[in-house]
Amino acid sequence: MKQVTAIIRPEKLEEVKTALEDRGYFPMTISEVKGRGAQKGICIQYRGSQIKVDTIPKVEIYMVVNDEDVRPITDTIRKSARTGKFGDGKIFVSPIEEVIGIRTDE
Amino acid sequence: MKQVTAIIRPEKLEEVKTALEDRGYFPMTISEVKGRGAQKGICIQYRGSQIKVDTIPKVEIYMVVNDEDVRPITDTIRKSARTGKFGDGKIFVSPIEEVIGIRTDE
Amino acid sequence: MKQVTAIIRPEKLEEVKTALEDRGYFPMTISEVKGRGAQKGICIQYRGSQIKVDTIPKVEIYMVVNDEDVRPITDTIRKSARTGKFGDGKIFVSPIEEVIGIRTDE
Amino acid sequence: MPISAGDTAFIIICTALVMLMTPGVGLFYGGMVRRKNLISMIAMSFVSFAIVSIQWVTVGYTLSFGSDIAGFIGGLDHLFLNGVGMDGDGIPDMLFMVFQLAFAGVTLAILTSGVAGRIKLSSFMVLGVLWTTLVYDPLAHWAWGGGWAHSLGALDFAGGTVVHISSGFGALALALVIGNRVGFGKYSMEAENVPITLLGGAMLWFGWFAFNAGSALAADGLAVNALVVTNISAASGAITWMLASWIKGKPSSLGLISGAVAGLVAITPGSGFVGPMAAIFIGGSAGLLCYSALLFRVRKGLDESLDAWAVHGVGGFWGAIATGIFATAAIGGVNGLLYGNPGQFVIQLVDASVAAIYAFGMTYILAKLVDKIMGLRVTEEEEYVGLDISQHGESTIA
Amino acid sequence: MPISAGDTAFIIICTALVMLMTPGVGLFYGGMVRRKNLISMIAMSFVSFAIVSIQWVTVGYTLSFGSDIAGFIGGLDHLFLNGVGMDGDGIPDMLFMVFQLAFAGVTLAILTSGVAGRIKLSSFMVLGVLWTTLVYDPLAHWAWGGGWAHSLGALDFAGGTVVHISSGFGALALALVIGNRVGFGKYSMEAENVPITLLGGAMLWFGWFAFNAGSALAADGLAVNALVVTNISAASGAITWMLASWIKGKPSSLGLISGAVAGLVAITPGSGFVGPMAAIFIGGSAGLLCYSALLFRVRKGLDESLDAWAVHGVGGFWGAIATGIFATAAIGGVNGLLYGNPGQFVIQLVDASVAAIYAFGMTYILAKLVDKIMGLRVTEEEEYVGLDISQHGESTIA
Amino acid sequence: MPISAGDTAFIIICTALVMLMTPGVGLFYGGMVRRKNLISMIAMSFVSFAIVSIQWVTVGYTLSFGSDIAGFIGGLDHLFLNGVGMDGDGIPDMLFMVFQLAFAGVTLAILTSGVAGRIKLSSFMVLGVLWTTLVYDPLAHWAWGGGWAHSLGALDFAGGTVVHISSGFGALALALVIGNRVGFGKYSMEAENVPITLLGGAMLWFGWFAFNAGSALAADGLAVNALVVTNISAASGAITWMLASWIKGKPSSLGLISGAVAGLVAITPGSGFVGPMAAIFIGGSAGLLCYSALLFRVRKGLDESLDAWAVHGVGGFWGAIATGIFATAAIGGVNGLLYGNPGQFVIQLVDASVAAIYAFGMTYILAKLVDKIMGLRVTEEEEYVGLDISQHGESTIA
Ligand SMILES: Nc1ncnc2c1ncn2[C@@H]1O[C@H](COP(=O)(O)OP(=O)(O)O)[C@@H](O)[C@H]1O
Ligand SMILES: Nc1ncnc2c1ncn2[C@@H]1O[C@H](COP(=O)(O)OP(=O)(O)O)[C@@H](O)[C@H]1O
Ligand SMILES: Nc1ncnc2c1ncn2[C@@H]1O[C@H](COP(=O)(O)OP(=O)(O)O)[C@@H](O)[C@H]1O
Repeated sequence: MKQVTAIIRPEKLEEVKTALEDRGYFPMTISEVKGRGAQKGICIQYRGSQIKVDTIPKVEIYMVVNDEDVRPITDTIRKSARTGKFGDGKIFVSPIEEVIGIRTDE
Repeated sequence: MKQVTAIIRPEKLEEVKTALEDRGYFPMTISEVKGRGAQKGICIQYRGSQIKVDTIPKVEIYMVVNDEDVRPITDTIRKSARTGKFGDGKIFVSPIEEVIGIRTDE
Repeated sequence: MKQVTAIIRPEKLEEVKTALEDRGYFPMTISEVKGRGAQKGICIQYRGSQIKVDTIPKVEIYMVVNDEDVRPITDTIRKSARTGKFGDGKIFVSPIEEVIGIRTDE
Repeated sequence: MPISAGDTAFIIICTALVMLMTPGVGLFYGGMVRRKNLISMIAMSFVSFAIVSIQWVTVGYTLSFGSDIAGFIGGLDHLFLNGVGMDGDGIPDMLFMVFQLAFAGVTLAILTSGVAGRIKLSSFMVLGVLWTTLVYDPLAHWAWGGGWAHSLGALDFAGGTVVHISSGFGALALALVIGNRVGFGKYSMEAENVPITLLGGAMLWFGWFAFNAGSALAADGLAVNALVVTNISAASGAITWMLASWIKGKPSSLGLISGAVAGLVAITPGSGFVGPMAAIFIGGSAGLLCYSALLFRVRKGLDESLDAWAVHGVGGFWGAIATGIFATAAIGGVNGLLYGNPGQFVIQLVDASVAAIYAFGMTYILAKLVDKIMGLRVTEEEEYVGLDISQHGESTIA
Repeated sequence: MPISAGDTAFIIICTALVMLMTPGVGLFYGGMVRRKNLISMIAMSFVSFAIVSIQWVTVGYTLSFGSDIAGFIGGLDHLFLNGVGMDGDGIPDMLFMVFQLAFAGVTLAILTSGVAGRIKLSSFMVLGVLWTTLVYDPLAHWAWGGGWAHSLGALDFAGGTVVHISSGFGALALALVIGNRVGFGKYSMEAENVPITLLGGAMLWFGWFAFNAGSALAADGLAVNALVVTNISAASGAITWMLASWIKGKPSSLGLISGAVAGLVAITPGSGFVGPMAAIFIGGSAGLLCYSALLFRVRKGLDESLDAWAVHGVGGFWGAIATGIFATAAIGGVNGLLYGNPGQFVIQLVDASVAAIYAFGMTYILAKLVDKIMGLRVTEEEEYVGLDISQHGESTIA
Repeated sequence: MPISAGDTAFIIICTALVMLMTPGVGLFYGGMVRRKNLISMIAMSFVSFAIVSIQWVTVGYTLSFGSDIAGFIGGLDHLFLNGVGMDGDGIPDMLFMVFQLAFAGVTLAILTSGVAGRIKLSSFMVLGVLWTTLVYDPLAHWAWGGGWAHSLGALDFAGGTVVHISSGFGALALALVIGNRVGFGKYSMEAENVPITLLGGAMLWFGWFAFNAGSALAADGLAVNALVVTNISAASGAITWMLASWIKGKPSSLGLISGAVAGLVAITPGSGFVGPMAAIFIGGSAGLLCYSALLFRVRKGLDESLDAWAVHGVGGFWGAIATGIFATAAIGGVNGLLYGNPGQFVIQLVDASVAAIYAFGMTYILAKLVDKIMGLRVTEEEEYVGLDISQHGESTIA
């Protein structure tokens, strides 16, 4: 199985959740993070010279899914999370070796 | 080594921590997350028709451990975190390639 | 690619960020966590007998990077995050199979 | 007596300060519940204040302060504020009315704590109207509107019986009817936002000055006495509860602020009757007593969730009795046990007991009734996700 | 009339309470924006209060209350508080001055909501000084300083027109000039810290008692009437807005508190003229009306971000008219439509309309001007990272 | 003079408002420390208020206001409030007592900032009792109880010396004895909850109106003057500090609110003696001066953690001197340097200097003493996990 982790704009969370829901992907874990991207986060021109680089609030979503679901999920996230502006975020795919339910016995 | 990540009910955190402690497993990292599970989170019947699906607060614990500790740890978590009700949570096991201590030189 | 995850002292975050910046490593995701380490977190001697073990605030940073960048990054983090005292933290390295940008098409 | 600008200024401002206690109660309790019910606790305090505000100016005031019917309830002569005007005796009648409104509002807000995290908003609103009308209003009439307790000579300067015994024992009944929270006793339900509770506690301490001092209805020496003993009792209760909890573990700030509230509750009925040194004792013992009541409640496995019973019920009861012990004619014109008037002690005991029984019994009946008709409690799923989402469609970030 | 200690005590304390409304506005709005702008919203309320404090004691007071020039503006006779002394008529002149200062401060703070999350701090400071001087001060003069509205007999007891129509319609103009937030309508910008908004709302409700009652400038029956109707209207508005939003979904606590504010706004101009039962109606309809205005605003895709227009603008307008309907000579000496004086209704309509048009138009011009000279809006990048970081170099944890 | 209802109303309410400053201090400082010490900071403000409340009604009041002994301390005639009654001169004696109690409480709360995040709760409680008794009480006696400073003619209207110099220089001594926080200067210890600090700051600004205006002990023109100059000075300080920090980087909201507090501190001693235009200057220069003091403190590598010294110590000192410069007989009956009375300036300088030296020296001795006997500082491990957990067994979520 795979873990799909997406860092998105906080404002896009509802849209992404709904888009995933519509395609039948429900389970997910969400957390609030801060981040900066390849553009060194955001550069704010300050008083001509000073450049302030800082991290800004993001939302991290991750979903542990079957291998074949990775592609449709990443596609859905990309479509629903995109604004075309800097800071749209990233998706990472990593391996999961086992998933265990706590309530049910496996 | 492996990373064991468990998503549990916030109310069960103390119990899980104590159960792990009792078995000698101390190191862990905890964060607050929100999530929804396979049951599409929780469905609240609202005014007959409307169905509200939303994410609810969870606690995520992860522990990076030796391979042989994975089983006892997941067993301990499952026992201590279970209520038998929906929303008890999930455990994910993923690979870790290296662990480096910051204080000590390796 | 690899994910380098570091758990550090909150007070060291600025220093670590700056040190990474100076070496050209910008993208990262930061979250607030709580944790306890191998020393069973911190033991507070309380009224002679009672021993309180608890988790304390930490900051988690993770960076998804090319394999060859893992070493310089972990070295940088270790140097900038170290105080030599208990609780300096840990770094974990785990595999990432794919990275997808949301804004750009791949 | 014509309208006095000084007294009127005083009671107008006191009204505002007492009003602030209602959201104060919301924050105080909000910090003690799990985050998923934080908004709900605060919102219920506002809902309480809003519905009581309308109830009071339509029927509540006249039921409490209308001409006495059989010592039990007020008549309907002031229905819709009929005959309540801008003139009066020292202060405008209308001002007395609105000052009393603020008391009724905060009392209902205290009651919400017994059902934290599991009551349906709609049912609470119905119950709230009924409760204020059938529990609060009669009690207010008994003590202050010319009812039997008043005739008997029972002393309740600022509402130890009317406000605190009523809400404390009411919350107990309510908790029994609605039942424990799912998982109560099995897993931790610790306070998740202590700073908010401390802020709410600060608002309570602040507003209580107006609550007690304003009950003199004039800016005079009696009001000042009330102010002084109120603060002393709060401080004393804060210290004893903190020290007692220190012996058992750490001196939590929750203990400190709960002790302060216990001290404030306990001095309320006697604040116009007892002196400063008695207040040290009354508050200090309230801290210990209410803390013991809390431990007792926990041992019994009863989820009277935020200890309105232990703090307001027990504290109010102790305060009523303490008034009968420490009252001194030099301050409020009546002596208590210590000053050679054991009769007052008996009167206080009777008054407090009847009030406690009535509040408990009537609340029990009303809660059962509402439960039968529309269901008091949310579904297990709604409780699980929390009242913020399930009742208000809102949530606190993170 | 010599200085009255009672009245002076009253207005001093009222001034403090009204002052607290300014940070109250900051918290109220701060909870409604995304976390990255939370500090900015609160800070702007403090900045508003600070700059208006200085503006008022130098030029603002005299422009508002100096001797009348053509019904439009006050003369410069009180420049730098010249001639404003420690004596006066019932209360010291200086006290009237500072009580009015608190009104001017909170008004500017309300205005910030229209440009939440996208205004440059420096430009806001410049705009703030201009706006207070050229919008607020004239309106205050018209209504209270002997200007044309005053001469016409328009009634505005505590600032429905001066404070609420001005800031509500001003915010609308400002929002039009500065434009919608990036992504507005495309993604959710929901309130991220409801408890803070509720706390701010509590501070507003609390301070409003002083705002309206204090406007009697004496601790008398009229002040008490204002106090009573203020609370009733707030409660009524809270209930109707909550119920209306319940029909459409969940009864959010934001709806509850917004309704309370709507009720508070609507009763403001009439609080010294209408009675308690009228207040139930005025507040209740304000809840429904302002909620509809909000829905209308959203449908139009207009990012008047935190609904100063819907709540303060529309609520203030309704309040002005309602005063013309429900005013009764028994309370404030003037009758309205219902009591056989349709002329008053017309006057109110004229006054409110002119104020709305002036506030909108003048704010529009000033905003355009500042925009031309120094740019009103932050860069897109600054907006994206949030004003906390980009304007203040600070951020809220987590 | 009989009891005046107006004055009594005024001072009762002022007492409540000043009391609210103590938790205000707790929140103000709580937001500035790392989250792990947030609860501790707020809790220490409540602890301060609680222990001072008891200390004051037993021994503190009489040490401050008992009959003078050698110009240094009050006699024990009012031990346990003996002879402090419900009547008095304008206001009840008891009211003066409790108004002063609120001052003593908030002063100790300010002192906690110097040892933020590293003091043992138990040691703080012991130190607190000693400090109030041996530092605060004498200083209050000197200035207001008939002590030498009073005889000398030193002016301190509302406690610039008694409250601010004492706590500011005391905090400095305390910080020197307890030492820097672990890691101070090596890693960032930035404010982690700016909104809480702003809320606390709002409570301070609000309460300060009562602090200064109430110090007139009557609702009269003098109180109004104090109210007006207080607000002006706060606004002016907020603006200058903000602008100064703007030049060096971003105009932080912390700078804004710190500047406001600096302005409030600086106007405190002169609020009954100087006029509005002087207040613009006094507050404005306080903003710059205190900000410089802060930068100086940081450069020196001294962990006087939350700048009580820079803001209250330096601000209070400047305020004392400024009173000697700008006082005008037209307001408070005494002229300062500018009005041709250089002697007053010298007196102010002497008074402030002696107070600063005494507060610093005596605090140093007391801190050393407590440190020797029971240890002032928590262990390094306790400091590392934070005082919330280690001292109170509580923590803020997330
Ligand atoms: N290599 C990476 N490792 C960890 N997190 C990353 C990485 N790249 C991006 N992120 C996360 O994704 C967020 C958005 O990335 P991106 O769209 O590149 O940001 P930006 O445009 O703000 O620089 C970042 O704020 C960060 O949290
Ligand atoms: N496939 C998954 N990927 C990521 N997170 C998951 C997944 N399944 C469950 N979770 C997390 O575990 C929590 C509990 O899961 P589960 O017990 O299935 O929840 P529920 O009963 O609430 O639907 C979820 O709220 C979510 O945070
Ligand atoms: N094996 C592990 N698994 C997960 N998290 C860990 C592990 N070891 C350490 N951590 C995290 O790193 C933090 C610091 O670890 P360490 O320096 O060993 O802590 P301490 O000295 O406080 O015991 C812990 O608080 C925890 O969050």
